[in-house]
Amino acid sequence: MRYRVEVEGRDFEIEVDLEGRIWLNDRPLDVDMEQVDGLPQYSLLVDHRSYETVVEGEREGECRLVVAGRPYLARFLDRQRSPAQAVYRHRAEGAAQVLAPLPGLVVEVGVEEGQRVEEGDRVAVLESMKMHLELRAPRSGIVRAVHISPGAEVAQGEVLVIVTPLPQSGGTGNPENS
Amino acid sequence: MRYRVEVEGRDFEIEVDLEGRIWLNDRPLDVDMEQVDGLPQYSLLVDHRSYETVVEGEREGECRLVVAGRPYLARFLDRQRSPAQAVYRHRAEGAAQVLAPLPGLVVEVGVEEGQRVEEGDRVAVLESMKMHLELRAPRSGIVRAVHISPGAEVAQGEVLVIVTPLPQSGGTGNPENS
Amino acid sequence: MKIRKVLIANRGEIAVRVLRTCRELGLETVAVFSEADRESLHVRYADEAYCIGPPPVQESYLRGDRIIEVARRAGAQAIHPGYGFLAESPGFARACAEAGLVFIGPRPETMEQVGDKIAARRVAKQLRLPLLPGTEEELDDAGLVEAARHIGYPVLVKAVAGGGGVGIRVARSEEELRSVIPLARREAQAAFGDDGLYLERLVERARHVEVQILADEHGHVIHLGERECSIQRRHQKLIEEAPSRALNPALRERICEAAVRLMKAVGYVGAGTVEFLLGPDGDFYFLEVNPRLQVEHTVTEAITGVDIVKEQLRIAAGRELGYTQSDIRPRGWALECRILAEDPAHGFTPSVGRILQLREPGGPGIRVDSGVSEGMVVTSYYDSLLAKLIAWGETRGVAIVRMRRALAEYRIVGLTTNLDLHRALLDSHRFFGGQFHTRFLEEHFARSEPEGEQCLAAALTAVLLDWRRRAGARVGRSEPASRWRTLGRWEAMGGRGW
Amino acid sequence: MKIRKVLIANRGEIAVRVLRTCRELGLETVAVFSEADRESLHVRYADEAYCIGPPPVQESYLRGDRIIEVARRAGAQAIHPGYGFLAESPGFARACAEAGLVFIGPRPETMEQVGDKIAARRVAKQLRLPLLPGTEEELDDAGLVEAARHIGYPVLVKAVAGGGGVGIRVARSEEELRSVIPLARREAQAAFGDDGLYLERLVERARHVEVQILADEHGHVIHLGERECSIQRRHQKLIEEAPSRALNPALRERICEAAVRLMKAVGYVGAGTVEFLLGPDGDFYFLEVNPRLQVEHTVTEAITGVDIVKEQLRIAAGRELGYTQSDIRPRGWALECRILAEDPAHGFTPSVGRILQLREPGGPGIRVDSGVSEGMVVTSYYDSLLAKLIAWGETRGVAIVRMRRALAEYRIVGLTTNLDLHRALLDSHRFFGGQFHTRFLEEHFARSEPEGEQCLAAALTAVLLDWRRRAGARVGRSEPASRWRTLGRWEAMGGRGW
Repeated sequence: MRYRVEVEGRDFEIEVDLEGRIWLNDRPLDVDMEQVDGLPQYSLLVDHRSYETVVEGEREGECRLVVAGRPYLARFLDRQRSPAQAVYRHRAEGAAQVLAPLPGLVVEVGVEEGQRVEEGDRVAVLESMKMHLELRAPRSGIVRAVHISPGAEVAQGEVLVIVTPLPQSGGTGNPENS
Repeated sequence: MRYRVEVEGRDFEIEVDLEGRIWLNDRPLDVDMEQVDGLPQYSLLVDHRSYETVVEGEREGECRLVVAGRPYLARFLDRQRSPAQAVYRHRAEGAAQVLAPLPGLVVEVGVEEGQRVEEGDRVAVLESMKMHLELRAPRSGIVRAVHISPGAEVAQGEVLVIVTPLPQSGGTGNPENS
Repeated sequence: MKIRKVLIANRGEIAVRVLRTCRELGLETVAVFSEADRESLHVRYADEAYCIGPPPVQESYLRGDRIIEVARRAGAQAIHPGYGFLAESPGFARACAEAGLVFIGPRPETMEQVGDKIAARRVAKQLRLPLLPGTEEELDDAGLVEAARHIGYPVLVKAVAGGGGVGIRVARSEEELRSVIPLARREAQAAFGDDGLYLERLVERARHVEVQILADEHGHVIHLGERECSIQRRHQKLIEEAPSRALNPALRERICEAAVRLMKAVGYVGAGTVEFLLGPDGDFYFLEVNPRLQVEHTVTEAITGVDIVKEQLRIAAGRELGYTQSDIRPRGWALECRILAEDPAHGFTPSVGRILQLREPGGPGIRVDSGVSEGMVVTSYYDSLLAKLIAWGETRGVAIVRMRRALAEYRIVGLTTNLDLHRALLDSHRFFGGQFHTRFLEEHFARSEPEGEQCLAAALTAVLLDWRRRAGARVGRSEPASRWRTLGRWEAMGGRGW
Repeated sequence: MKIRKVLIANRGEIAVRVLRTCRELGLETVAVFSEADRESLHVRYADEAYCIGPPPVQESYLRGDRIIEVARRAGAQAIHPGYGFLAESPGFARACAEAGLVFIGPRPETMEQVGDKIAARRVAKQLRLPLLPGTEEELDDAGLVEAARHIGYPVLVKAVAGGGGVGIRVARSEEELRSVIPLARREAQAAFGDDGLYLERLVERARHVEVQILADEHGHVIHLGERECSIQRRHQKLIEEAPSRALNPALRERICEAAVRLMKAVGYVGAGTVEFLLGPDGDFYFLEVNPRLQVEHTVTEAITGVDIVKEQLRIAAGRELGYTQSDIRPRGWALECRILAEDPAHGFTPSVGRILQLREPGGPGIRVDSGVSEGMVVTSYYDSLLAKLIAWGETRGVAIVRMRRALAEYRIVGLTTNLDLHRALLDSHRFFGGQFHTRFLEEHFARSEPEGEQCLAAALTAVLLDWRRRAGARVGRSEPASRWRTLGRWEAMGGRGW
């Protein structure tokens, strides 16, 4: 199986055969990867060079890792090789959600249902850890739902506002799969 | 519910009512127990005195704990109050499942579908961490289903065998709610 | 008063820090906690613990009345406020005294005198301590604008009742000053309940140097040398060290003498810090007094061997200092990195969540003061300080390489932290050379450079994980039993025996 | 030779210890590991790692040939043997030299001279160091029995090639000696490949004091003061401290001078230790030389600030010592507790299994040198040392209360350890008073007393767990989401983004 992966601007062509042997850019590479401490943490010996990698998260075509304490993002350039396809849900209709990036208190709501917004418009302000966070519209369109009001406590990841595209903007080409 | 527990030569009579209020030797005690760090570790506030207890193991009628780093053994003097009962889930109709307490390899299956078993009969042997675990029938009755065969790998909590009561044994009174 | 039981009116790493010394001294301890902190380390560490209210600080850690009630009920003789929260509240200190409790900190009158930054400047002026040009009294908006003309731009707008770098703003022109004043007043009111402001001339590329003071009731005042805290982000300290590379022995002598003189003049009792600004010209200026234990007291402990919390407790009990000035013989160099749950790559936004894995560094010269444990949830109610990492070495160079080594060992999985920012800072040649100032971070911040080899390791991990999943699906192989499965099964294994 | 890359021929905490200093010095590192150690900390810590064989030490960590082959292949210039394994093997040191590798330790000839305990006694005698009555040459069984008549009972039977307290036996009568000799020979043969024995008069209730030496190639020999290691079980050290309470300044001077004189006489190069016995009468006797880094070197580091591993590396690189004798100014007191995976309540039997939870202590004055991490499996192939806990304080009293505090913080779940034994020892008045000797543990061992309050806490936990399960079954309530469930689900959360 052949992979193309990009990490921090560097491209790697990695091939793994049925026995698990590995080639990097068509040169054989001695790789031993071992899960350690029963955690999503791996000890890698690459031609005997030792690395400790921690997998922090995966989503479509991407894998977020920490190597020697530094965060790295690995992107599968061949989308088909993405580890998480099955789980991620595309919204075919192009609707975009504003999620709470942190748990916090809603101190301001700047939009109403049915209102038109431009990408980047402020839709709400959240107070968290004594900081005010501005949440902005992820796309231009119509506000379809506002699930919050000032004073509400929200959990991390909670859907606060949903924006759908205007008919004309939604009709052109494929929706982005972001 | 009234418990008699002995720890390191000291006896305690502990009563817990339906609301979770607690009496020690018939005197009310203010106890707040909270699981911490998602581990089998508890923060106890007993009349505001703070203790950290770690449960290291349980078996019939006994619980091995560490308090402030020192090992303690708590023994339930009334055997009926043993914590291990809880492992088996009784169904309303009286059917009982034998679950895999650990992930492991099935090395022996001692029963067949339709066979009659007595409570405590050996139904299977599981190998896990180089230990052989005997799984016994949680009740007398008829083996309704055998989901495993020797050599199978099973996950923790997987249902291995189901036993239903004989018509006569299921008819007497309410099933215990333990 | 004989102190046998101490209530710690704080949470997080500083509560654990104080609890540790109390335990070493054989004192009984009482923790207080908000509903969000039931599982916290300090609750589990103390001998007793009492819930004092819901998560918001106004309803819990700032509720002095409830805390005093708990202290009485638990039979504590003294209250240690840590830093932040009630540590600089003269009202709380008075209420403690009225309730017959020892407040472990300076006298309320002293706190008032030095807590009002203008009043503190006035004392310093009387003592002929060097001061930055600034306002000498509380002024209204127009007065501030007028004063700024005499001080000269740029100016810093600061809260009279402020502290800890909160709410400081820069104005580089009269126009900017006019727009900043109302915002600054609102912030000051919100943070300190007092909208008074004062101005101070902004010195660009200055260094922040402070002197640790210990003073007992018997008139003994000593200093434990200086700390430098120039590595800041948004006026919040990030890396501190002791001693300071910016001082030569003569300047050190003068600054420390000035600090002792000031604290003697205000009749200070307890542990406290006098903060100075060091201009690029080598002149120093009095900034303010912090009448409390500071986050960065640990670097002073590392080079002097003195347990500052222990001295606070001795002083509060009315005893004499355990040291004279000549007993203080600093040795080597120490650095502290504040490990914060925040994302430096995205404007230092706070990060919350559960700590899935925690592995703290160890070995020679390393001290970790942590307020968290593995599995714990970091909430958004309180500040983002997870832990402090302190490295000691015989020289500054050794302390730096140890700190780098320890940062590389640190593992916090589940939250975004500033560990990588610390790595980048410690790796920088300018930091190593000691050539930095309070805006160093803003001017030189960089995420550490990606390393080619580490990129490959990341790529291989991602690829092999994917390949193994596919291979596992194909040939029925699976990863070996993982620990959380082990743990999960563990709880249900009642019947297994051991 | 310029050393840029170092192979560490060891495992566990000492491999990590050496790796830490190498990283601080910017040296590249190579780890070797047996098949049982693939996941170990030292493998993950090093820059490179090579498997050298199956789990048994004879097939891996004692395979000097394979280790040298790895060093050549990896391009290392030097090999650090740690302690144990190949650390005292002159043959391995020679093989390193023949392969053009620097062996980080004394010269092979020195190792032979001091490794043969009878030869070492001979040197000491020439230097007029005080010696216990004992045998002066290798003797057959009859010769030993004859010699014992002159020495006087009780006698200790020791291996000529021995070390680390292995294989020492006591004989209190001629009959006992006759029965012990064949056993001791077999043990010595098995452990050291040499069945030679020697006898030494047993001093009852003696104390064990040793002097840390550093010596470079240029003839500089200094000492870093003494350590006391009297708390032992089965002749294995359990708690060490520096300095020793048994020495007054005059006696300290004499012992340290004797140690330096001996090491100069044998032309010692590297870090090494000279061990002495201190009789109840206050006399001291030379015991042996340990030509290597010792487990307990950390307490000396804590009071002197010297990184002994760094000095080893400097010496091996042919450089001069970084210190003269007058630079060494010990400060305060340090203790070390060896945290072992063994059950003191059942004859110190080793304990194996997975570490389900690990929480190490921290805060002021605490150092942890650990060889394990959470989730790791402790096997029965190697020794039971999990970690070393070191506490420093300005005085012995402070070091002890800190150690107690740190022991109370330590959590190791999943294995039986000797943490509770350490607690009991540190709590004992006799330990506090410094009144102990090498048989203290055997005479005064006690598990810490159960506390009534803790018994109640244990009872309540057991009861509430049971009650909640029943209540949960009844009312459909369940425990809050646990961490391992969080972790479990975490892996599958690919689609959630972050």
